[in-house]
Amino acid sequence: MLTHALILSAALFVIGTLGVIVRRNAIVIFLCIELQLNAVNLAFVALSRYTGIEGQLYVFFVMTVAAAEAAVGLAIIISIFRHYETVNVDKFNLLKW
Amino acid sequence: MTSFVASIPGLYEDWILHALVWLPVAGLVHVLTTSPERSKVIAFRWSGLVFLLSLGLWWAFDPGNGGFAFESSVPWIEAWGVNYSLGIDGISVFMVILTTLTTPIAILGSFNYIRKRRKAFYALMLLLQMGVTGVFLATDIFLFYVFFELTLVPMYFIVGIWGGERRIYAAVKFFLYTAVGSLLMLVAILYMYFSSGVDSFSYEAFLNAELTMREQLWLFAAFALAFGIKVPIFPLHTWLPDAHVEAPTPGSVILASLLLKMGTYGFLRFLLPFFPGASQHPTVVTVMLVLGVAGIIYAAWVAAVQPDAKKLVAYTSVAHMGFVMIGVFALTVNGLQGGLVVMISHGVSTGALFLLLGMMYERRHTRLIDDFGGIGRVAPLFATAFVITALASIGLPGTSGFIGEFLALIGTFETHAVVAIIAATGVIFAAYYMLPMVQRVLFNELDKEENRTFADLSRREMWVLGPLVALMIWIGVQPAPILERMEPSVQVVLERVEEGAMAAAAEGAVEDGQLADASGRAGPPSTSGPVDGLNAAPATAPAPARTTVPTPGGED
Amino acid sequence: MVFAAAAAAVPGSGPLAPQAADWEPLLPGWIILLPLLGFVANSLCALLAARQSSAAVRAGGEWDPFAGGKRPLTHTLPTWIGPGVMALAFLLTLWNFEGMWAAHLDEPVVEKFWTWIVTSTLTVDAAVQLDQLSMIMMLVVTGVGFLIHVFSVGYMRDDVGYPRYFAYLNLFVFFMLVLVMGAGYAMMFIGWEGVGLCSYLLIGYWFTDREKSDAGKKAFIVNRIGDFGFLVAMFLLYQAFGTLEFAGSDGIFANAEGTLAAGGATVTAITLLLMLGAAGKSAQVPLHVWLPDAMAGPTPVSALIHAATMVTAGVYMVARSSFLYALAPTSQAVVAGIGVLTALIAATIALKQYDIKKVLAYSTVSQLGFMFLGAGVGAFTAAIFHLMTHAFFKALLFLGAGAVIHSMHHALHKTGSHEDAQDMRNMGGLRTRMRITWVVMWIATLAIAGIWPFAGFFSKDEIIWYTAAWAGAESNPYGWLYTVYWLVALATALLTAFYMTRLMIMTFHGSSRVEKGAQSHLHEAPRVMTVPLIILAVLSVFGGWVNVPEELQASVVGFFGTLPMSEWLHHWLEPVTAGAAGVQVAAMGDPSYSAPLVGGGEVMWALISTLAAALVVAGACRYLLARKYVPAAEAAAPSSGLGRILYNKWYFDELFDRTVVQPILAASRWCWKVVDNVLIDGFVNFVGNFTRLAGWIASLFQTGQATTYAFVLTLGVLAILGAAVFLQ
Amino acid sequence: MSEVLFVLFAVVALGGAFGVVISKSPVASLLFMVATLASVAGIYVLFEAHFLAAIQVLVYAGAIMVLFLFVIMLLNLGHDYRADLKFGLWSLLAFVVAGLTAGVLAQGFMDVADTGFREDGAAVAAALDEAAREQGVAGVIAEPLFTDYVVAFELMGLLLLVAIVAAVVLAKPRN
Repeated sequence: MLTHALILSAALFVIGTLGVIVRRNAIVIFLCIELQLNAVNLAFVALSRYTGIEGQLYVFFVMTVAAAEAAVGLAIIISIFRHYETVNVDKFNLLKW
Repeated sequence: MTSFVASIPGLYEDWILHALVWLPVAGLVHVLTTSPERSKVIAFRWSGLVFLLSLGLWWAFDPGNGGFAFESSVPWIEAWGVNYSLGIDGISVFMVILTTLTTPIAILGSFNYIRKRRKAFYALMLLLQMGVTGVFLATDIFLFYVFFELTLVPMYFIVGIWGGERRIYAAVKFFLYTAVGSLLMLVAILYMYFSSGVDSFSYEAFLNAELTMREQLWLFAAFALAFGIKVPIFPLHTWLPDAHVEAPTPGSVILASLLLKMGTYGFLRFLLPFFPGASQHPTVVTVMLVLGVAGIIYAAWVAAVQPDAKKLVAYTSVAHMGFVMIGVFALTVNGLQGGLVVMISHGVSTGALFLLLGMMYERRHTRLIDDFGGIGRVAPLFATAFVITALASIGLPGTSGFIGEFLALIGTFETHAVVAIIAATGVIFAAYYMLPMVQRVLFNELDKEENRTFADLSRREMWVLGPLVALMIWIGVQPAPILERMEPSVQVVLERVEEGAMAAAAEGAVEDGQLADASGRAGPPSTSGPVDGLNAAPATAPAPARTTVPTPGGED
Repeated sequence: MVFAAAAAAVPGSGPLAPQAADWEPLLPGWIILLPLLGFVANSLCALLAARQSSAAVRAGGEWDPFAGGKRPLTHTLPTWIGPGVMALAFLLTLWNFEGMWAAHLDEPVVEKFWTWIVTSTLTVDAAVQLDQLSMIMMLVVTGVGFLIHVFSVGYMRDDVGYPRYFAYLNLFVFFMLVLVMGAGYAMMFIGWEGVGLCSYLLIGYWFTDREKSDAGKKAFIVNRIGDFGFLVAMFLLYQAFGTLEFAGSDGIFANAEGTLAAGGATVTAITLLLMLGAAGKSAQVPLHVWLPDAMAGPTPVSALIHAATMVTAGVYMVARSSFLYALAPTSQAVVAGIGVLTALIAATIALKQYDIKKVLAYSTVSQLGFMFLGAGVGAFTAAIFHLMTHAFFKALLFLGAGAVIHSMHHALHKTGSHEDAQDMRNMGGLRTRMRITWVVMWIATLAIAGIWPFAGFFSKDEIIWYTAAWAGAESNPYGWLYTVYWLVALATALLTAFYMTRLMIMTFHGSSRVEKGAQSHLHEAPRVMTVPLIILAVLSVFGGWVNVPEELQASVVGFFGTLPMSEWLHHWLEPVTAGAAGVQVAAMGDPSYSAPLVGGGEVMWALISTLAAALVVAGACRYLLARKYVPAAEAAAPSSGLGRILYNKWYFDELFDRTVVQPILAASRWCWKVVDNVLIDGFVNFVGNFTRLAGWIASLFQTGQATTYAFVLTLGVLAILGAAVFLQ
Repeated sequence: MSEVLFVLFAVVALGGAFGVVISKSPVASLLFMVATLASVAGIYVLFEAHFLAAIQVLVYAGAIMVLFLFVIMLLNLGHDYRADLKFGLWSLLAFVVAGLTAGVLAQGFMDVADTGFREDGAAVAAALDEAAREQGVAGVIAEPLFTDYVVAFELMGLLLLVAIVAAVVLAKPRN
């Protein structure tokens, strides 16, 4: 079952990655990032059965970070939306030089 | 005074070196916490205090056998064998005193020049002092490197913030030029640390690093590039004129008096003792001597046609440093001592020249020589100081410049006569670049109305220049106390080079074949050149063996 | 220097040579120190005066220190300090001279003050050496120097920079004394460059005049070319001997013969390099170009520095190194050759000069050439003898010219004329106005022309005679060359008589060409100026009587022994020159004591030369008095032929400008504009710009689209993961 | 039983994930996401991570997703049905890269799974179960969290605080 769980984790991660790359809606991109985090969490949990409780601890930490990230990220999206009236990431290209 | 200082040896020598490094930092904090108006006075007082403390070294320091004195060491990064260790010997003691003397004078000289962001400026000056002092005192390579790089930062900002019109270009050029060199040196240091059986960064440990001839040559090249840029040796000098021209007066003073000395000091302190085999390698010696001579002549020529007085003086620095380089690579007592005296003398006289040019700039807001003329009529004291300084700079006997150049040349002549003869033409070209400037600034008709109101030296400016002028003449008249103090340490360096060369020769004999293919470019078989010379000279007589002993019956 | 005096006062710290224990020099340090103290005191006055002057200039005016008929203290003190220290130094020198004479010194006395330079292989002491040679030089320097200081009091009286002038003059004497008293080449070099510095300062004394300060700069730079030779010679000496001291058992002279092979490459190189130094300092061809320009300085300076003392330093140095020169016959031939060539060239140029000081300058160059001829043929005593007599009569000539110029200047100033006060074409007929000057100048002229019984006759004749005598020495390898030298020297001596007579005629005789209005203002110089002239005139007459060979004394020249003449100088210098003479005799054999080609002894040739000179003077008087000169403003420059070449000084300046100065300047500019700015900085900036370009190209990948970044990030992750998984 | 449940959860999770990426409507994506999270929580339970499963449902599926929903509603994006998938070369590249990543990851996990650390896996699992029995499912995690990892834990608290402040500052309207 470990192998299957890891495969599942890999699959979820790749789907999340794909989402991040092909979507334009910033909120959906965020969701995909959460998806990636979850994929990693799954691997942690699966492996913790064989290595010890630390795996679950890391999942705990990752969740915390995810929560913080979601809070700040969504705040940024709100802020950007106020400015540009859109959440389409293709419209933002100030992030250069 | 002597007895007084000697009566408290256990005290003075324990704290003095640390005080010299850290008191400027205390001053820095003080400057940052005071008002901009007060900052210059505070900075001057702190650096003056450091200078007064350092004076004790003159009496307390006993050259002894030439090794380090007042040594102390505290573990810093134990895992890597890095220590915070300071020490002083006959080579560094004068560099340190030069540092502690020049800094307060430069600060005093900047009172009117620096008008914006004064707190930051004086804080950086003190930081610079701390870095330079550290460079001269560190006996741990890691620590040395930290200080060496530390000096870059304040100088970068001093040029970049308070400089002239092209300050950004000059600052970046200065920073990148020197950083390139010192990064290579870092690589070389790390190589030595990791692959030659050295277990700490201490100077002693590095001295005992076991290096093959080929390694020595590569490491020598890396170190030489770092220090050579700093010196600067022709053709690595082009950052210097730009940095000098753009830097504010005190920056130029520190740059010329101290930062350049870090390069030549590095040659003496690290390059020669660490890589004795490479230092004796005929190709290496030839290259270094040729570059030194080229610097002397070339820089003198270029200096002579500069319209900008500051640039002119900047090029003269290159010429002077050429004398140091030939003196050092002559590998004779006279040459090394002469090089050291040139370093001191150049610090004093060129520092004073930059201060004088700064005073001209403060009054007229121009550095072009053609904008002056006839200044001697309106500013006699200024003219007097200017002439004396210029004469010291061109090495008139009776001034400090002569002692250094004479010894450096005579030392070079002992081993490389042709080089010394070509370099001696430098005395002609020195007059060729300096006198026209003196004439065009001080003499000739007072034909520009603006110059008519050129103010003579103020009392503060007299205090700035007075000590330097006195020092130029004092060293020129009475150099023996200085020469005697530096001699043992110079001998140590020389002995080290000669021993190392013999070791390299022995090793070369063993792995001659292996070396021949290993470093074909550098040509190790030719190491036999200096080695033969050494074997011919009796190993019992340490250094003076190089003087030709007069043999009755003629030698022709 | 205070220590110097203290050290001198401590018994036992002084003489090193055991033979001289019976003679303690009296305060030799003070002889040097006094002018230095004078310099310090005068410079203080000078700075105080300059502060006032500069304040006035800043306010837009000029400072007149003599306003209201009162001299400020800064302008009265130097009157006493300047000549005062010289008088004291002269008296001290006299005292020591007397002591040395009485002691019959064999070995030089060396007084060490402190250790100057010391390393494990080289020690140079700050020490002075007192021997017969340095004593003669000290007497000349302090004695003639004192007279010129006194003269200056009158000459420079109305100059604003009066204290500065005396400061420089005292400093000069200080360095000159260091030069002649220094106990080794290094000490000598201090004085050597020091007098060069003072010469620079004094030539450019009126520094606001561009031409004058140019002349000072030129003098310094040309001198430095010579100094380069001196330096390298010192290196060679150090390498050969391990020391730079003259005297003592380790000194150079005691070991010269043992260490250096006679005629060897080393000693030849050393002596030729020293000669390069001497040529620079003593204005020998081709480095003579600075001396005529040096006339830009005040005239007493020309008398002291550019006639009597500094320019003779080269001769002194060659005489001091006589041991070395005796070992190098080739160098001697070169020295003599340069000397005689210089004498001839300078004499020919002097024929066509109109500036009174320029004529004297070239005459100085020419006489220096004679001295080098003397030194070159091994007649070191004769060279020093000529140096001494030349100091008398040339100082007199310059000071006399100074008096003339002073008078002319005042007269022209009164009328507001801008005529050249130094151009002889503007003079003429001055004898009626300046009786004393006229008489003493004639005395000096006869002396320099070599007319019996004036000083120059004896000294110049001795040099020429020695040239002839050595030309005939049995094994002189350069005998034929010496013969040529002798002939040229004879011809030059006659030229000297001619151009000096020309100077006198143009200046003092004929009808006056001075502006009509100014004529009545011409007057004799004040007594402070004429008294030194008279003293020097006396010396110019009798100064030559101290070194007359016995043969001449007994002949008609010495009125068959009735005149108070002696060969004193020769005997006096014997301890210094005997060694060299011995070496020379050993190498070349005895001199022949008869002239080459035609034969004849010393007495005969002495009579021939003085008669010939007298004939030239007389002929020149007749010829030149008949000529009509026109004032400078109306005269045209010689347009063609030899006259033009001579008028333009053989085009030496132009030649050097084209072949040395301009090429170096061009090379300097090329180094700066091309090598530094284009090649080196071009490379440096290329590295910088290349980095920027690369950065700019890389920045094109920065689209600003977060998605792209995520994609590239993924690629990176993929690469790392792939590496981790597949490349274990 | 557990295998069946695993397959069930896995299918739902994968389907949900695809739904997140493909849905036109953000709200739909969000709901798919909730489904995925829930199934992952189920898998957690299968791996005896009961506490994390609970947190996953409570915090993730509950709180965070609701926060997302709030933002979607706040910005009125709920009926934003414009196609927002990228197509063409770009998505082709994305698929290639994603596929490659998947392959590499799978290979990597296979390698990990083959390294043989599963031998003592049973012992570890048994120890975990034992600890869970003794300390309770929360206690197993809480114990190291407040002992060995207390610094990290505190830092987490700090991070959340900073995030809250940052969110407030960022989201607050200017002026």
